[in-house]
Amino acid sequence: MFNQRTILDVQNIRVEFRIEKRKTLRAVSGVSFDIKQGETLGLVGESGCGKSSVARAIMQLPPPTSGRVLLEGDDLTEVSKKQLRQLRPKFQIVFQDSISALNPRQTIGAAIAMPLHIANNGSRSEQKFMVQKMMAQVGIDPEYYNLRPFELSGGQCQRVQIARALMTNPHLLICDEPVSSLDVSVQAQIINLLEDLRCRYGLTMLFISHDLAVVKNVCDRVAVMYMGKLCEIGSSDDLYRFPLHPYTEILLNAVARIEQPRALSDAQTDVMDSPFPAGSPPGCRFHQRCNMKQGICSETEPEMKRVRSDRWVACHVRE
Amino acid sequence: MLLMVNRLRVRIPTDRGPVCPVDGVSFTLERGKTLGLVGESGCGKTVLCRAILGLLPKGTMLSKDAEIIFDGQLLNRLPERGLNKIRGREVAMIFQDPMTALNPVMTVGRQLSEPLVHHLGMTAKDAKRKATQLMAATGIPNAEQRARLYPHQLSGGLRQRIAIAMALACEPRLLIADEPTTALDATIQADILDLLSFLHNEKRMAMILITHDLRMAAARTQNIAVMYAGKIVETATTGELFANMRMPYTRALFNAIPRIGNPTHRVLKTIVGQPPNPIDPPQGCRFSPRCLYASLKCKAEEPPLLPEDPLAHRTACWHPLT
Amino acid sequence: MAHPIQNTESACHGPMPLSEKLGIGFWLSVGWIALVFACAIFADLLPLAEYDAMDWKNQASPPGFRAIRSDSHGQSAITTVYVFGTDTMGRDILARLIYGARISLAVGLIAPMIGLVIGGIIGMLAGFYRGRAETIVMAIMDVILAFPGLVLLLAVYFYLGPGLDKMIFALGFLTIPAFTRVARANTLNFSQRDFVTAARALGQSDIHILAREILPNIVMPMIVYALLIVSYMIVAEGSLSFLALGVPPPTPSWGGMIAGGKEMLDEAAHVSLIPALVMFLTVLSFNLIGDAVRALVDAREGQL
Amino acid sequence: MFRHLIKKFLRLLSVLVAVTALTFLMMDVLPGDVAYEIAGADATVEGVKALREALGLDRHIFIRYGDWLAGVVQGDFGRSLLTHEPVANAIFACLPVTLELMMISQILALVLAIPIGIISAYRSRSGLDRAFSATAFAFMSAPVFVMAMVLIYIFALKLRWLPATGFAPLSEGLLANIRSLMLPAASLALLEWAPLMRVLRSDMIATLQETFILSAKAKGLSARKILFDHALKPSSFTLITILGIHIGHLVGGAVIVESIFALPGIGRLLVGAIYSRDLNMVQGCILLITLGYVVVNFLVDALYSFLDPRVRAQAD
Repeated sequence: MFNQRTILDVQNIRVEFRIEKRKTLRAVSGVSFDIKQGETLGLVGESGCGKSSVARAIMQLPPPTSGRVLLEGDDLTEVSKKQLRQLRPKFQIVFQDSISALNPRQTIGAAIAMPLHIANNGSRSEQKFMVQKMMAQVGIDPEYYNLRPFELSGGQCQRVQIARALMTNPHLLICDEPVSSLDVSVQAQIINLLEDLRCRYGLTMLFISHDLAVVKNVCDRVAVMYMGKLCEIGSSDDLYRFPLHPYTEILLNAVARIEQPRALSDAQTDVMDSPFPAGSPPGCRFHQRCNMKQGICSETEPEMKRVRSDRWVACHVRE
Repeated sequence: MLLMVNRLRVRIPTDRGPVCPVDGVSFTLERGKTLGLVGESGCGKTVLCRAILGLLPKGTMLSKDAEIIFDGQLLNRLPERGLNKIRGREVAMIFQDPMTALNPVMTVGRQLSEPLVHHLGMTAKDAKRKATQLMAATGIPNAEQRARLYPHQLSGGLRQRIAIAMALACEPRLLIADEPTTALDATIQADILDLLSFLHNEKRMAMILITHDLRMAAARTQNIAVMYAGKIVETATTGELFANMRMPYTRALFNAIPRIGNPTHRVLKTIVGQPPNPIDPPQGCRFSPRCLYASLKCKAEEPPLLPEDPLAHRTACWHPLT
Repeated sequence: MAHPIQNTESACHGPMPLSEKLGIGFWLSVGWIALVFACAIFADLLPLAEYDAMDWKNQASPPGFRAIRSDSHGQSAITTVYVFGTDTMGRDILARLIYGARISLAVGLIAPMIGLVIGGIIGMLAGFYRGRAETIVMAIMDVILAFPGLVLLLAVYFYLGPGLDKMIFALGFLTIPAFTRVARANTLNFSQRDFVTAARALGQSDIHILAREILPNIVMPMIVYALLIVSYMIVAEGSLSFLALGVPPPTPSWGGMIAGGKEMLDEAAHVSLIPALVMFLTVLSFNLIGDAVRALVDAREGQL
Repeated sequence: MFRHLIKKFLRLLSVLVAVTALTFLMMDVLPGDVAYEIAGADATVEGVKALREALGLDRHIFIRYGDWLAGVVQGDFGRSLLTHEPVANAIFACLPVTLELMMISQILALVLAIPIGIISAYRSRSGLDRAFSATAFAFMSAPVFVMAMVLIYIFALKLRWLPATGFAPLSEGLLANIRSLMLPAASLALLEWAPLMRVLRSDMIATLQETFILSAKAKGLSARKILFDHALKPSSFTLITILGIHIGHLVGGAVIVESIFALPGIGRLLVGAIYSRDLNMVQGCILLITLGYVVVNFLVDALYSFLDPRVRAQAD
């Protein structure tokens, strides 16, 4: 189906933030995956699991603490600052909060023109023409060129962000929860827009979301993340139909359970105090919430293992 | 009838002219039943619910002929003192984000015992004991220790459980839950919803569940009212509504939801355009600019919510679907 | 629109129509400041007595006093009207007030500019680059803040001698930490927003990000803050002059004039109280203007 | 928690050292020194030189600062170069006046600021709120010397209720003591209540729009309970910060009030010492003033973590 060229290869990245002198917060601890050309990879997980940190680590904003990020063979963590800036047009990002992602004092025309401005591409009127062409493509009235972000709705701001990212003709587009803060009707519009652009530009995408249904609609492959680590990765059909990792199962169940009430059970998932990985306990990060845990789960951390051709899972029980 | 709201219009003055986030809404709620109030952000569902308890900001005006009748009492004519006897005692409320809805500088135990002391006249000591029981009843382990913690020391799910325990402290007859799970993770959403369903059945209280998620409303309510741009556009029992969506907006909203069973890269059905500007709502049917079935009549005349019978399947549409 | 409802709710607490918002107090203040400015600028053209001419016969004469004296030839009598009276040395209070306005306005307007520019730049760089440099810079600012300002002013007075320029410089220096803090806090706030990340992701250079993305966002809050500092500076200049540490005599300054009437407060209160009133009105006007502009900008920022 | 406070304390200690070092340096570069002052106008160059050597002024500035610092650590602040009186004695003679002035004025300011701030926030945008706001602006705009002159004019010269100047120590009776401080304290308080009131009001208005206030209203609590139990505590942070800054600067900033009312406080002592280049005395005063500033800052910080459990959590 795909041309098997690898666009993005993420190898064992870790992201740590120093909160205080001696305390570090491990947002991402050893995550690896790759994305082939034309493919959309979904990254799902609950809030605080580190999925946005992965996105920012790939963008090198800030770079990961360790590990490698290869974009079409160039190691972004190794290249010089200058080279990195030259490579930047090739990989772009769309943020969740479009209000924060657009400069309130800049017209949306200027925002979308920024990539051209940086590249010193074309005269002022040429730039305006290119911007308005792009605006039409992402479904914003080109007449809005001189409006400011607060004059637009959330959905329209999201379109502006997408337009800005696409101005550089990126080979990889990272979407960090692009539809999470939008209403259902607008959410569907943006998803369709992304699908449309993917076909038209042959975009390769990393699509981050906490919404399993959205991910299923958009992504060819899905990676599930929990507390800074990947639990499993596989093609979306396979993974949704046969979840292997108990956490994936819980996530999928939760979606169903919203529509299917059930009696209260004693095993509730949310009664833990801290949703953040404070100090990682030994063993599998999920074992405290897992209802299939065995002795080994609280002792050694499971490695990512291949189950079938395109299916990997990190679980002692299900591998 | 436990709650009857008639001809409610809320007017808020702004610097760009007055807006009516709720514009002529009537509905009823029977004892012990759950009503789902569904709509996108800005449709007026939150304002509607705050209006019931008189919790809107200063300067807000309700229409003169509006009636909010709770158990025979006309709430919108009640003075503040009278309302304070109802709030928290007869009608309680849960908010969307439990982090901001709890006082950050007060222990959760103390916040929980406040309504007990205030409404039930308990001593501080009794209230403290009762608060711990309430926490345990909402599924919080180690309630006694956790009562001494501050909201930021608890996870989102636990915070929302505290908020629920606080709302149910005086066993109200009506619970208004404003998007109680929107700020929570999916796995926790289901737990909180199960807890609410359980408590609703056990205490036999009525509930208004505000949500933007039609699927959630389908599973958790007996009646549904769909709101668009300040008006109720369709209302029916839940079973009837989902079996038979008549208003094009309801159906479009339902179809726009991405489904987990969909194949990848399927094009979603969308509603074109944006929700209307509250300052300058469109003429006629407010959905008509976005509606695929809109006729000239839709754009000129506002459709009434028919039939009159409050228990029937009612639609505000000139061309209801069949 | 994420939550238009909540927007409108907060809006009904906040902004009102512009004309109503600014209010009569604002326009009266603008009028007063304009008058003070006009007087200060055109002082030389106004038909005023010399500010340092002493009329020994009419010391501390009350407002509206008509002094009749013969001219140099001892022939025709000249009537001089002291609109605001004379001070303890028989000098015309009105003339001194108007020339004194020059000092107050010069200090009030130039000193905050020094803080605004230097503090603004330091604060922006500290907030943008963070790290050790930021810690050191902010520690230095803490020391300056903790340092009793009066001691510095005295030191400048004794070391460099009295003088308007030196005083402005010293007062301006003392405002740097406050401006640094405001600039840093605002920069910090904006550089954490995603639009800065997005600009970086596009390969925008730091200098461009600072100048094009951050600066336009922090300029308004900084100017508003500078407006609020103006009245502080006028008061500070007044205090120094009151302690006889301001501009050297006989150059008039409001603080010095107030101090000058201190000893005769009981007999000739107007010598102190008239300059006090003028100073009060000026400070009040700057305060009201600053506050109105702040409210306006806040309301506008709220939309952004 | 304690680690945090210790860290803060160390940081403030370094501020203390930096400020005194800076003063030392500044006094050193000032033209003229105490030797001229002591020797008088008709002293010979040799005489002054000998005096400088006797006073140890010819040594390098770093050595002198080191000596001074070592002395301070042992509790010895040195002697006045002018009068040979121990600096500590002079300071402790003046300190009670300044402290008393500070205390009375701050209490007065808070007594005005807190109730008015709460009422204004609760009735925000009402006529009452506007009236209070306008009054606050008026008081904020009167420089302290203007305020002092007006108060003296009204209460001392015209009404003759209170003494215009001078200080009556406690030994002359509490009433006389308080009467003598009433006008100076009032001039400070009338100036300071206004900004305090305004920050309390605006923070309180912000707090009253929070969801947790709505949630408290939904519980049926009375306005009084909501204001005092729920809104006041989280709205008082800026108030405390500003109060801290005021108090911190007051020790050194009361110079004008002290000189108008002829109060023998620290401010006057310091100005006198600077005039006469009495380095040791200046150093002592600066040390005390900075110490006051630092201690108040430290207390404000401690108060923060007492009031806000979130700050406590960060510190842990």
